[in-house]
Amino acid sequence: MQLVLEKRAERSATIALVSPLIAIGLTLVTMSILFAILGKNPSSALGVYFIDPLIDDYSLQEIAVKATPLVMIAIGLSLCYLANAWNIGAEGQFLIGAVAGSWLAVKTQGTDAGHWVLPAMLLLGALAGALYALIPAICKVRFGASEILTSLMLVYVADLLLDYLVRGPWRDPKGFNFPTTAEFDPVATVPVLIEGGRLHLGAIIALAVVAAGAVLLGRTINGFEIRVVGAAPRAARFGGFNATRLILLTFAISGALAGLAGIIEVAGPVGHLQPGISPGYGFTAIIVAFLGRLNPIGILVAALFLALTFIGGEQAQIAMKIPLDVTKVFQGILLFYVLACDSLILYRFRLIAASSKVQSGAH
Amino acid sequence: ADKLKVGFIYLGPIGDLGWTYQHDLARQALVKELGDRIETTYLENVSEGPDAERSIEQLARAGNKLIFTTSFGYMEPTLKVAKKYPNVHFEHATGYKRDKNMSTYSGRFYEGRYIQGLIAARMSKSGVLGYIGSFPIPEVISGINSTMLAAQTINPNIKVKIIWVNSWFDPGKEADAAKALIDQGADVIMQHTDSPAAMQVAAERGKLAFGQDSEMIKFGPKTQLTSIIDNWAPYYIERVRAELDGKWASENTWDGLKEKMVVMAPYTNMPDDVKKIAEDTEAAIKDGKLHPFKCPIIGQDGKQVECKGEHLSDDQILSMNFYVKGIDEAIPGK
Amino acid sequence: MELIEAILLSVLAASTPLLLAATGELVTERAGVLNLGVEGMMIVGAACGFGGAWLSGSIIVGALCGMLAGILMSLIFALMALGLAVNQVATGLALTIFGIGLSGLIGARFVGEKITPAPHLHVPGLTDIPLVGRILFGQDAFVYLSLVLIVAVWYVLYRTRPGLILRACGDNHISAHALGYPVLRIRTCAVMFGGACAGLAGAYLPLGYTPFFIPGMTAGRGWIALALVVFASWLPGRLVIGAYLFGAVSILQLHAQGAGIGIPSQLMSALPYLATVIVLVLISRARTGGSTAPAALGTVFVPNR
Amino acid sequence: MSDPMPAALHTAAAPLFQAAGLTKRYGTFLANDRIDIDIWPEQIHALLGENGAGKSTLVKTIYGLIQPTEGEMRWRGRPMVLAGPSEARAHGIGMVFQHFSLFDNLTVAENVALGLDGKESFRDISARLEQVSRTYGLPLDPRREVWQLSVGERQRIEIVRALMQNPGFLILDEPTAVLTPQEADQLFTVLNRLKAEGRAILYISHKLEEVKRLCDTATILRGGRKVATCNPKAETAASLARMMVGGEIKQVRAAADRRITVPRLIVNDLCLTPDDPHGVWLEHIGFELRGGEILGIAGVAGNGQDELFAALSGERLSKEPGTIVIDGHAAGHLSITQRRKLGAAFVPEERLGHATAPRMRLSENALLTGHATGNMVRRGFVNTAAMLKTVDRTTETFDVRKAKRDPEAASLSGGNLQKFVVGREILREPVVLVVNQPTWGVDAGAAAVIRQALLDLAASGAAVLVTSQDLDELAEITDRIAVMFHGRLSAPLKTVEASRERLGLLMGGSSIDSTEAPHAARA
Ligand SMILES: Nc1ncnc2c1ncn2[C@@H]1O[C@H](COP(=O)(O)OP(=O)(O)OP(=O)(O)O)[C@@H](O)[C@H]1O
Ligand SMILES: Nc1ncnc2c1ncn2[C@@H]1O[C@H](COP(=O)(O)OP(=O)(O)OP(=O)(O)O)[C@@H](O)[C@H]1O
Ligand SMILES: [Mg+2]
Ligand SMILES: [Mg+2]
Repeated sequence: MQLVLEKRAERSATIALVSPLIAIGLTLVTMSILFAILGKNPSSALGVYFIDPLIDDYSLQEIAVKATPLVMIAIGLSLCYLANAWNIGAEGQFLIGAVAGSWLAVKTQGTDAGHWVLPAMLLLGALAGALYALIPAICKVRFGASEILTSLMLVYVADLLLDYLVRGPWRDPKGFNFPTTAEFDPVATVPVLIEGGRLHLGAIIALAVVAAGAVLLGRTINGFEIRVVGAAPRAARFGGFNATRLILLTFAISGALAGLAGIIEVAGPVGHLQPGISPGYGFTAIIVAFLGRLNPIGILVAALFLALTFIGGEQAQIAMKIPLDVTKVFQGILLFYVLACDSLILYRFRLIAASSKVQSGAH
Repeated sequence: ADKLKVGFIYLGPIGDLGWTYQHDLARQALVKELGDRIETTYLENVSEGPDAERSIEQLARAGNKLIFTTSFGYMEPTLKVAKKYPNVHFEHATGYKRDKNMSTYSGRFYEGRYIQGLIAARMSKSGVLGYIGSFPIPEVISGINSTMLAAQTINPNIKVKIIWVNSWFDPGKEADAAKALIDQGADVIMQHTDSPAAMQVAAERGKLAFGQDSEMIKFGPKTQLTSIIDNWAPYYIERVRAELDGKWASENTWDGLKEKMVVMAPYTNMPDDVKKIAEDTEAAIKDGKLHPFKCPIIGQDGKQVECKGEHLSDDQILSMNFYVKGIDEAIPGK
Repeated sequence: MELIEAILLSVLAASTPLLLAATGELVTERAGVLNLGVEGMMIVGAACGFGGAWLSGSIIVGALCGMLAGILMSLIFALMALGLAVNQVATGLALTIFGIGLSGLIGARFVGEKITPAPHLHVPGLTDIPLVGRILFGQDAFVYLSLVLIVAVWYVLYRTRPGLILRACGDNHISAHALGYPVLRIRTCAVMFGGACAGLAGAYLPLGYTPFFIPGMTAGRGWIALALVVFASWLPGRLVIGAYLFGAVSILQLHAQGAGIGIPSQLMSALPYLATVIVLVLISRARTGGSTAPAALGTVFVPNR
Repeated sequence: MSDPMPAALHTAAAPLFQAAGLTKRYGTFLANDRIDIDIWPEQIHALLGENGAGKSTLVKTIYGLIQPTEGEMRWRGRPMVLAGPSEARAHGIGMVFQHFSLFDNLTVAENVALGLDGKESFRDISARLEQVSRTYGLPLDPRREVWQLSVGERQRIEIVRALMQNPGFLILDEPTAVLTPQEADQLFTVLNRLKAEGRAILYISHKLEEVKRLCDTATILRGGRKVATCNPKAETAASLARMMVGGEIKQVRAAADRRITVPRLIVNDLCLTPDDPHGVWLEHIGFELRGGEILGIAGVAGNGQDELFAALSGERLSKEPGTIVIDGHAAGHLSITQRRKLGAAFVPEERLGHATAPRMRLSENALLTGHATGNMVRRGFVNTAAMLKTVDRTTETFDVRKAKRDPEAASLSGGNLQKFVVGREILREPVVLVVNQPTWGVDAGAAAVIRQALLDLAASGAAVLVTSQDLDELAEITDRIAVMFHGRLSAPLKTVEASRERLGLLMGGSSIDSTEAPHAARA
C-alpha cells in the first residue's frame, strides 16, 4: 500500500477552514514531545507560549507592536508573490526606507521644523523603499536577471549603507562617536496611541494597509489583475493585463510598504537610526505572507500569531529557561505543518495498492 | 525570604566564545557566589533594534530587580524602561547615559591593549602588526591607538595593517582577514572581533596572536601571547551584593586592570625579558604610574592633540575618533 | 609573487564551502527542484559535523555526520515539496529557520570545544614546488573533494544515462513521467544529494576552516551558493568560475584594506554582493535563445496514475 | 471474454494482447468501464470514440503508465501486470503519445535515448537512430535540440523512438492530428510496412476516412464503455460516427438570408517575427472580412495559426497601426483591451490556461475578458453581481452544465468549458469574432451548439474568423476558406468551390503565393 497525492477537481473550502487548526494541533503535539525531551513540563510550556501573552494587556500591546511591521511588509510581499514576482529582499527595502526617512529627521534635527516632518519622513521612506525594490524588478524585466537573487544581494548592500551612514556622516555629534544618530525630535517621532505604552500610530497604518489590501485584491480590477497574472500568466495576457508592468508595480508597492514599515519602526519604537534596527523583519514577513496564504486578513492573523510566538518565546526564556533556539525550531515546525496542511486544500490523499512485480516473463 | 531576581540581556548567543560568552561566565560566577540568595534569568540574541525595549521590560515585569543590559545599543531602550520602572535598578554596559536607577559600566580595555602593543613590538620580526577591526567605534579605535603608542616606544618605525570585517562575529571572515594580514607580512595578529578564528589561523601559520574577550589559549597553545579578558564577575558580584544590602546607587564605573575588570591572561610564548616588560607595565598601570594616553600625543595629521592634563581625559578616550601618528590609513567613514 | 600564491591559497579555501554547497544545489535544480533551504542545511551540517568530529576524534566521521545531517534536512524538504506538493520557496525558507534553531540546540554542548583541523596534504617534492606546489598539492581533502565532485557532477550530467534522466526530469516532468521515469523518486535523490553537499559544505567550516563550532557560523554562505547556481546558468564549469570569482572578490577586498586603499570598508564588504548583481545582469543579458534554467524549475509535480 | 470477431479477419492463431474487464476509476468517475479488447499480430486496430470517451486512458493503461482499478491484461495468453512503462517496453509494447512526451532542451538523440531502456551506448543509439530513420523514410538530425523543430518533425521523433524499441505492438494516439495529408500518407506507408512485418498496431484517430482506409478492425468507445467492435472497411463514416455518439448528430442550420455588409476586419500585409525561437514568421498576410460573413482558415497546426491569433487579438502588437483594421479603426498598435473596446472578441485555442485561468471561478473568468466593456468594472471596482449575471446568462443561453453556480473553470468538462468560453464572448455582442479551433476536443453535441452560435452571430451582422484543422467543420459553417502554411495565407476560396483535395494540397504547401493583400489595400 502506498499513500499518494491526487489533485482535487476544485479547492476544498472545508479544508481551507480547518487546516490551520489541524496544523496548530500537530504543532502542539510535536512541541509537547520536544518539551518533554528537554525536561520541561509541556502543558505549562505551551501555556507560557500561547496563553500567558494573551491574558495580559501589556503583552497584547507588544504583540501588536511586533506584528505591525510584519503585517505591512507581508501585505506588500503577498502582492508580489500573487503576481509571481519573487521579492526576497524586503529586508533591504525596509532598511533603505528607514535610512531615507531618517535623512530628513537628521537634517531637521534641532531646527524649529513643524509637524510636516513626520508625514514627509513617511513619504520619503515609502518612496525610497519603492525605488530600491525597483532595482531588482528592472533587472528582471530588462535583462531577465533572477529577482530572487538580486533582491537578496541588495539586502546586504542596504545593511552596509546604513552602517556607513550611522558610523560616518550621520553620527550623533554628542554621541561619543557611537554608531547612532541623535534621538529624533518629537515632530519626527511616530506618536504612541496609549500613554506609557509602546503601541503607536504605525499599528493603525498597518490596519489601514490590511483593509486597503483586502479591498484591492477582493474588489478592484487591479487586484484581479495581480491574481490572474500570477495564477495564469497566459490567460492574463489574453485578458489584456501586462505582466511586465505588474512586476514593476508590485515590486514598487511592496518596496514602498517595506520602506514605510522601516521608517515607522525607526521613528517609532526605536527613536533613532542605528545598525540592527531590523531583527530580520523582511525575512520573517515572507513566512507571514505564506502563513496568511497571501490573503490580507490571513496575513493579519498570521502576523499576530507569529508575534505571539516571539513574545511567548521570550516569556518562555524568562519563566521556564527554554532556550531561544527552541522557539526557532518551534516556528519552523509550525510553518511546515501549516504548509503541509494547506496542501490538502488542493490535493487529497489516496491509498493505492503497490503494484506487484511483473508476473509474466518477458516474451 | 524571596530570592532577588537578577536579569541579563545578551546581544549574541551565549555560545559566541566572545563578548556574550564572557558576560554569561560572569553570570554563572554570580550564581556560584550568591546562588542561595538570587535567581538569574537571561534573554540571548536580543537585537539592538525595536525588540530591545520589550525584552528589557519583560525582564522588569517578570520581577527582576536588577537588570544588566550588556551592549551599547541597549542604551536608549534601557533608559526608557528605567523611567517606567523607577523601583528597578539597571546596569548598562559601555554606554554613557545614566539615570537615578541606571548605572553604566565598562572596562578600560585600552590598558590591556597597551601591554599588547609592547609585546607585539618586541615579538614582531617583520615590524608589521596585523589588526582585525570589527567596527570603527571609539572603543576599537582607542585600542588601536593605545597599541601603537606602546609599540612605538619599542620600535618607532612599527607598522600596523588594519582590516575591518564589519562584523563582531563571522568566524570565516575573521579567519580570511587574519590570513590576508599574515600574507601581507604581519607576524603578530591582534583582533577586536569576538571569535577565536584569527588565533587559529595564526597558530596554523606559525605566527603569534592575542586573544580577545576570553582566554583563547586552547585555540593556540603555541600562539597566544596573552589575551585581554573581560572579567565582569567581580563587578556583577559587587553590584548584586550592594543591591542585596540595599546600598545600590547609580554610578559610572569604568574599571581597568587595577580593579580586575580587565585581566591579562598569562604571558606565554615569549622570552622572559619580554614577559618582564609586560608584567612591569601591567603593574605600573595598576599603580597609576603609567597612563597609555600620556600627553603629548601627536595625531595622524602631525598636530598635537589638545590635552588639558597629564593625559587625555576619559571623555576624549570614550569618543576617540582619530589615529595617532604612525598609522597610515584613514578611519573608515571619517 | 609569494603574495599572489598566498592570496590564491586563501581564495581556494574561502571558495570551497561555496563550491560544495552550490554543486549540490546545481544538481537539485537540474532535476527541477528549487531548494532555498541551503543555509539551513549547511548550518545543521556544521553543528553535526563538528559534533561528530569532536565526539569521535575523526574528521572523516565529522564530515560524514555533516553529510548525514544535510541529507536528513533535505528529506524534510523532499517530504514537503515533493511528497505534499507544497510551494518550494516557502518550504525552503521554513527549512532555513528550522535549521538555524536546530543547529543552535545541537551545537550548544559543543560550544567552546576545539578539534584538530583537517590536515593539509603534503607530498614531499611536489608541495615544495614554488608558486604552484602548495596550491596544487598542499590543500586539505575538502578542497580536492569539492573539485572532484564538480567534475564528477559534470561527467554524470552530460556523459551518463542517469545524468540524462535527471536533466530530463528538470526539463519536462510530464514527459519524463510518461516515459516511465519515477520523477519524484529521482527528484528526491537529487534533493538528497543537494542536502549531502550542503551538509558537507557546512561541516567544512568547523572541520577545515575554523576548527570550532559557533552558532550562526555559516553567516549567509548558503544564500551565496544559491546565487552562484544562477550565476553559473546551471553549468558546472561556470559554477567553478563563479565560486572562485566570489571567493576572490571577498579575499581581495580584505587585502585591499590591509594594503591601505582608502575606500570605505562598508563599500568593500558590499563588493561581492554588488558584483554578484552586476554579473547576474550581464549574464542574463548576454544569454540568447531564452533562459537556460531548467524548464520545470520550482514547479509542482503530482503524478497521475 | 474475447471478442466475437470473424476468424477470417486475423491470420495468427492467438491474440498478442488481450484486455479483460479493464476499468479505470478517477474518484467517482469511470474513465474506462469494463473494457475488453483483443489485439492480433499483423493487424491495424482502430480505437474510436468522442473526446473524453476514454481512449487515451485505455492505451495509457496498456502502456503501464496508469494502473487499472480493476480488470486484467494478458500478453500472449499469460496475465501481465505492468508497474511502469519500462516493463511494457520490455514486453515489446511501444507508444506514440497524443501530447508529445519530448524534452525541448535536449537533442533528438537524447530524446530517443530516454525512450530506450537497454544498455546501448549513446553512440550506438545515434547510429541506429540514423539507420531506422533512413529505413522508414523519416529523416531526423540527431544533434538538433527539440525546441528548434517543427511539429511534424517532433511527431517523427516520437515515431522513430517507438520504432527503435522494435516493438511487437505499437500504439499510436492521434498521430496524424498535426500532420499534413502528405505527411500522413507517408506515415500510413510506414504503418503498413510494420503490419507486414508481423507487428500489431493500435491506432487512435478522429479522422474516420483515414481509419477506413488503414485499419482492419475498430473498437468503439462511448462514455468509457466499449460499444462495438467492427470492421471499419465495411462501415461508412456516418455509421461509425453514429456508433461513437450513440444517435444522430444534430444538423447545424445556417440562417436563410445572411446579409454581407461592410468590412469589419481588414488585415493588410501583416508581417511578424515571433518573439520565441520556437515560433513561426508571419509573412505578408492579408484578407478582408465583412459583416455577416464567416471566413475559415485551414491548415495543419503549427503553421502560424497561433501567431496570427496573437497578432489579431493584440497579444502581440505590430508597429504599423494600419496592418489590422477593426470596424474602420486602425488597430495594429492597440492592446487587446482597446481592440475589445472597438467591438472585437477573441476565443483562443487552449481553453485552460489561455482562454481561462483554471483555478479561478467562472465569474472571475467572465471578468477576464469582460472588464474592457460592459458594466463589470466601475471606477476600478469590480461588480460581482454583474459578473455572476454573465455566468448565469451564458449558462442558460449555451447550456453550460456544471455542478454549482460559480465553480472553478478547471472543474468543468472540456465541452462545457468551451461553450462557456465561446458564450462569454458572444454575449458581449461583438462586431468581430476571432475564434481558434472552436470545437477542438469537444463532443459532437457541444460542437453543434457552438457552431450554431457562430452562424447566428454572423447572421446578426458580425464578422467571424474561424481557424480550424477540421475541414468538415469549416465546410459546414464558413463562406470562404483560406489555408495557412509556413506563416503564409493563401487567397480565400469560396467554400462551395473548395474541394478537399485542393485544400489538402494547399495545406501541404503547394502554390500558396497569391494573397489577398492588393485587394485589401484598396479598402
Ligand atoms: N506509472 C506508475 N504507475 C503506478 N505505479 C507506479 C508507476 N511508476 C512507479 N510506480 C510504483 O509506485 C511506487 C512508488 O514509486 P515512486 O513514488 O518513486 O514513483 P513516482 O516517482 O511518484 O512515480 P512516477 O513519477 O512514475 O509517477 C513504486 O512501487 C513504483 O513501482
Ligand atoms: N487524472 C484524471 N482525473 C480525473 N479524470 C480524468 C483524469 N484523466 C482523464 N480523466 C477523464 O477521463 C475521461 C477520458 O479521458 P481520455 O483522455 O481517455 O479521453 P480520450 O478518449 O483520449 O479523449 P481525446 O479524444 O480528447 O483524446 C475524460 O473525461 C477525462 O476528463
Ligand atoms: Mg514511479
Ligand atoms: Mg486522448
